[in-house]
Amino acid sequence: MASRRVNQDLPVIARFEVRHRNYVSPDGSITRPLPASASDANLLIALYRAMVLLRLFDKKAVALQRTGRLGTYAVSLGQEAVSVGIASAMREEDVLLPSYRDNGALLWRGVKLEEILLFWGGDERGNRFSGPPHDFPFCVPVGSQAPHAAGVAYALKLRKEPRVAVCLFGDGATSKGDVYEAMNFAGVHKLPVVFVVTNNQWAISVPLRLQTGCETLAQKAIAAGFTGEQVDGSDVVAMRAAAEEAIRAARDGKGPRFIEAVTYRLGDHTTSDDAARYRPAEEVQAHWKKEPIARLRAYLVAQKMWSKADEEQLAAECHERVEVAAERYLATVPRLPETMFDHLYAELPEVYAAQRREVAGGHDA
Amino acid sequence: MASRRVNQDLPVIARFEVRHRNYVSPDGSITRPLPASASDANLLIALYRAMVLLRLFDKKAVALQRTGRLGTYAVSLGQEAVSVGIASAMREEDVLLPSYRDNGALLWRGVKLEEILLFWGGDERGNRFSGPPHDFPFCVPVGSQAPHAAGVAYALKLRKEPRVAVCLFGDGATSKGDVYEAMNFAGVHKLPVVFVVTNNQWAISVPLRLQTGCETLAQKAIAAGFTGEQVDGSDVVAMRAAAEEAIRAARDGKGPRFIEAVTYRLGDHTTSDDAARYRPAEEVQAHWKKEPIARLRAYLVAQKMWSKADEEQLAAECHERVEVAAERYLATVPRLPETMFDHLYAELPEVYAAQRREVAGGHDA
Amino acid sequence: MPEATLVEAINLALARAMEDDPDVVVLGEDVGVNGGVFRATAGLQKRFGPERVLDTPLAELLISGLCVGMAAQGMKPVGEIQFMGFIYPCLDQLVNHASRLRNRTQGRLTCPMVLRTPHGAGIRAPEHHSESTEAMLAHIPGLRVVMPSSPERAYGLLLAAVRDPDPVVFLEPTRLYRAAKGEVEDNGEALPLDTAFVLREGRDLTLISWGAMLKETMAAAEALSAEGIAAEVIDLATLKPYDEDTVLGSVAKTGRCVIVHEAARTGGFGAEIAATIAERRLSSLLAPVTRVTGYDTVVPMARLEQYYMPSLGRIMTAARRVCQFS
Amino acid sequence: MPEATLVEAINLALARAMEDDPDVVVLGEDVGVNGGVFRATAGLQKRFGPERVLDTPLAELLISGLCVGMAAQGMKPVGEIQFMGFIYPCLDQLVNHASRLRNRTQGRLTCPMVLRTPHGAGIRAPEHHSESTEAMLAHIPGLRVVMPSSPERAYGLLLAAVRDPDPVVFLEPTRLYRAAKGEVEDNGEALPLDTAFVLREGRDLTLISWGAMLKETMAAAEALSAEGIAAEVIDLATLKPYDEDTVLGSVAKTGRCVIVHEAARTGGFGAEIAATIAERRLSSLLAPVTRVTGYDTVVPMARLEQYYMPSLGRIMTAARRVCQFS
Ligand SMILES: Cc1ncc(C[n+]2csc(CCOP(=O)(O)OP(=O)(O)O)c2C)c(N)n1
Ligand SMILES: Cc1ncc(C[n+]2csc(CCOP(=O)(O)OP(=O)(O)O)c2C)c(N)n1
Ligand SMILES: [Mg+2]
Ligand SMILES: [Mg+2]
Repeated sequence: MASRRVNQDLPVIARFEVRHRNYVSPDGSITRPLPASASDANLLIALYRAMVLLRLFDKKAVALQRTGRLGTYAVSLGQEAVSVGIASAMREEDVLLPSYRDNGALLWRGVKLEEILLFWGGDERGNRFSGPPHDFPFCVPVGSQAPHAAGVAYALKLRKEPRVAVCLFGDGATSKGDVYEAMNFAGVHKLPVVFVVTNNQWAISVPLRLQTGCETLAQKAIAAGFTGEQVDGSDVVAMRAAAEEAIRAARDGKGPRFIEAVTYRLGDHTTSDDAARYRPAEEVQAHWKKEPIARLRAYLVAQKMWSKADEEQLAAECHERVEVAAERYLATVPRLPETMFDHLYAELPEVYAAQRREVAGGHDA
Repeated sequence: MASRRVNQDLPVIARFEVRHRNYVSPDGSITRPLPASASDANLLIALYRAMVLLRLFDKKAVALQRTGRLGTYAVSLGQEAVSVGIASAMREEDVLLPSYRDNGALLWRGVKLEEILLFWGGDERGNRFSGPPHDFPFCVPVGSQAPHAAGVAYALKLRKEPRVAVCLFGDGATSKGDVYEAMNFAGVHKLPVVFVVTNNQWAISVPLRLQTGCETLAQKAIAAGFTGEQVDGSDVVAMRAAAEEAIRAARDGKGPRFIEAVTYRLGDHTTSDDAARYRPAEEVQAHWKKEPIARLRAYLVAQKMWSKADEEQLAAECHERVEVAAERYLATVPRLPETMFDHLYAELPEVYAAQRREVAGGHDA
Repeated sequence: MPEATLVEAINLALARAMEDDPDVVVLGEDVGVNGGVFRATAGLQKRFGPERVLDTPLAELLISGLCVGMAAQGMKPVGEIQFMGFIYPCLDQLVNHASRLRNRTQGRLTCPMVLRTPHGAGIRAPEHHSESTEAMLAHIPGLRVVMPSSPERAYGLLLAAVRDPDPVVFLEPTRLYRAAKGEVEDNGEALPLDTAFVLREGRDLTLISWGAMLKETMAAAEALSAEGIAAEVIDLATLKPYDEDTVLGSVAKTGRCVIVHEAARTGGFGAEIAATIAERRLSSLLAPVTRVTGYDTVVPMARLEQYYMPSLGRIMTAARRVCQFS
Repeated sequence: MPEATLVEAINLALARAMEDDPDVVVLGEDVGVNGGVFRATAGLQKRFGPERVLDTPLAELLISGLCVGMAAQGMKPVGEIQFMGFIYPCLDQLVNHASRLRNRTQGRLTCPMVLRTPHGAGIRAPEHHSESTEAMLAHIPGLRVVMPSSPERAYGLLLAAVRDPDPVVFLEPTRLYRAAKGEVEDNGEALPLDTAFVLREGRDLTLISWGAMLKETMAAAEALSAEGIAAEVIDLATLKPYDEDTVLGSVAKTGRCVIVHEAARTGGFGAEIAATIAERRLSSLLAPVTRVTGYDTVVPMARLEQYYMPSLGRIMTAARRVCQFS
């Protein structure tokens, strides 16, 4: 166990600890008494379905990218339990601030598959999505959404609305001052916000040990004056329970929480990346044994909540949804070029109107 | 005692603690066995002299400012023990990265009084000082020197030089991402750097409780993966001992350390500030009882290391030094205006040379 | 009408905006009990409470990022950056988020925030307290950049900035905070955010400036008139978007133009104006468009800063040269 | 001479600089084992070790601040920012420290660092990956800003940047990383950091550009020559300081000038050049100096980015108009 002790003779004035949460082990067996939410079979099945859909969707997106019909894309392979588990514990009126890899959360919250494709296909309309209208779009500049989450939470608190901001980012993001500043502020005002780090061990090619000297990422919350917990991020039951608890505490005015979800990125960083260049196949192989979908399936099957037939039906359903979404995406007519000026300001200042006209006039240029 | 425990049933995977260091109590009595350095009477007297000089110098600087002969100035009143104690534990070849209020450290390291006046008098030549040539100048953008300290320490480590970077900043600075990013990096590479926060309870008018929700600032180091210690920053014996230990550890390759020096800013933030606007006189009064100079004097007198005569002689000496420095400062002829282009680049590009000529030609403009 | 200094006018506008709209919040370092290091927010916390007038931790990136988050949820945050030299940590939030939130979500989320900061040198302040890098901001699409030069305009433009549905950086000429006095009626009336102010009409020469440099520019116009030169003086006031029509109209009339700004010359916003005039009114020009600016060096500290800033003498020299050109 | 792409030329220059000088270190995100997301640092870690080729945590402010600290102690750090859209957190360090460390310490401490970053749109990358905000940087006194447009110039200019005793921001045209190929001799020879390159001589019209837009600009010159117009093409290459003499000399000869850049028009660096020409060569001008630029809006994502960037067609239209002007 990690611990730092020096000057044993000086009096201790503060103590901190980090706890770890896991319920379902990689083989589907139970490691400790299950949380209340796990007794809801419908919920478990919904979580399972969401993860399966996400994985299939990712596959399709990569296929589209490989055939030149989609831009750079980031899959969730291996870490589906994190964003699905977190989103499942949110209410519609809560506010999601996702990172670029949090498709799972967006889908759970009602964003359409084709909208996500539109975004990664290079069309801003993908951000004007069917999810909750107050949710934030994917954030690409790593960690820069964390201060927004603090601002959202401050607004919610000021207006005395019982809503919670939920901010997701990666292990790499924990190195950004943005995240630290936001968490520190949330700590000052006991804001209704939950920060979640998807610790998938890698930031592109940079391994966690070069990202920080910390034993856990959960302990980063200590510097912000609140509680951090480490969760088995490949155990969706644990993710759901941790999220539920943290979001409830935040909603009840108990202040912010930090969740470190320890998982693994089984795929390349994005379609532009080749992870084989920097990490050994054995490491990836080893982590395949812990991945969240097989794990939950093993549990569900053991509990007789899920059958082979269910699986086949789900696969067919997901396939259908994904194919339909891809078709809709591919059929979406590009915006007119001059619309690049739309929504720049509430009203385009006259001084830029000529530029808009130039674009409009030069469609064939 | 601060502590954060939730989910008592989950296993603990990491524990941390913060310790506190103090030897000499406000009345000069001893609270615990003294460190080795305190047996060196010459050292204690040197520390005392440095603090007295600093206080007198500050007074003179404020007088100069009030009479329009100096710019904005930040006194160290009440917190002299921090920068003096820290600097006293450094070697000449170590690298100091001070904040704008760390006059005490600069003076200890050989910067001349008149050079400090020159800087606050608005003349860049004050930064080309007689202290160690590798030391950094005062840093005004709060916290922005911390990444430099990490960079310096990385260079020292890479070159295998047994030198240490020492970076000073205020409690306000701990809210800046700059400081966090730098500390996190130092933690990754176990760099030879010591970060010191002078926690004087206030960042201009912002009290510590609005700066952070943390119980201690020392715990900020936990997020960077190394040890933080809280020190009574008005006890110069404790400051010196903590600094010695931390610098030695850093020099010995044991990685970075973080010192929280808890003290109090008895004066206004700067000569532009009026602290009476935002904090009660009683609070200030209460802290006068703990201030570092009276405290060390009480100890020295009790130990018969210091007499009234010594005190009088020191006062006269300091007065003389300060007056001479002020005269030298006031006698310094301003730079020629066109020198504003000197040292902009190693060699001024021809394209800007005309501007320099314009300034040179328009001295009376 | 009561007299107010520029900083008092700012204070009036903030109070009025907060009074009118409960969504307006003020945040920054020392804006609360202390009322801001320049007293721009004096009294606001007492009046509107510590939740709406919030002392933030010392973190500029945070201040700007909080504004984006609050604004996206429909509040109207007014952040303060204590000096322009500390605005750079906000640039990521300004460029990558505030200025494009509306565009990248196609109107779904918007960012009605204001970031105020003192601008410019001339108050003998320490290092890094004398910045005038408005040109960096004026290059960012989706942002508005505004700089008043009198108490009335400070009042009206700040009200407009707060009410504007898009992000505005509001630069306040430090040198004028107390030096500029004028009648300000606290009538809640905003000024337009895309219209330059013609402070003085003239047919011989157009002088264009903004912020504190208007002081020397107006003095130059006065002195020129004694020499028989009638200078038109334009206070650009809004740099992004800026009022091309007024600028081009004036130059079409006078054929001669001097632009005055405190920022370093290279890449200063004067370049944009000069380039536009040269592009759109070349045939009207009777003399080269001339820039009188701060120099391409670091703003020196107090002892030399007066030599850095455009002086009345430098403006006069340029104006005479432009007028004599043929 | 061997052929190299632009990104290979960068790699050669880095290796050469590290070979020549043990004080040169390379740092950034993914620059180590991975060799950089564009492979600019491929093989360097293997060759020079993980201490001199350092994968930093994901923190751009940190990267720039580390460079300042290292440089002040006499090292020659070369930091990489993965895309220009992520350079904004570095601005505080660039403006407040790197660019003025020498000046504010009157030569006692210096800052010989390089910050490299891919520049510009056109590779169908995600949001925030298409920035071209070089004008912000070129406004900062004490900094150098350099942008090559061919493999040879990338090699020679990067070597010069690393050897230069002052901070240099080195912008690499992403669109040309692999598209631009040319002969590069790895001879360790640096190019000057204040000299523009005349890529093509002509007497009818001066075309000025930098970085990736040189591609369309050269194509335009070619096409114009078929129409009987001899265009001189200048690759500015160093934006700060820039080579006024070559620019002014060319315009004095041709009397007509079109400036092409990818960045948004307002406050783009083209404004500075146009303003300078208008100020210093007004009487040589036979037509308005015209800018062909990106638009004053957020660079759109992949589906529309081609309409944002100056096209050959837009350059031709502007060039013809300028040539026909009288
Ligand atoms: C501020 C910033 N710097 C660099 C990048 C380029 N980049 C994109 S993703 C990434 C790694 C992110 O790692 P992590 O935070 O662990 O998230 P993950 O990709 O593993 O989900 C980098 C460096 C970026 N998007 N934003
Ligand atoms: C980045 C930055 N923001 C704001 C300021 C203005 N300012 C100067 S000192 C100060 C308070 C600093 O407080 P602290 O860090 O506690 O140091 P202290 O003054 O108490 O020594 C502020 C806000 C600054 N210098 N730098
Ligand atoms: Mg990761
Ligand atoms: Mg303080």
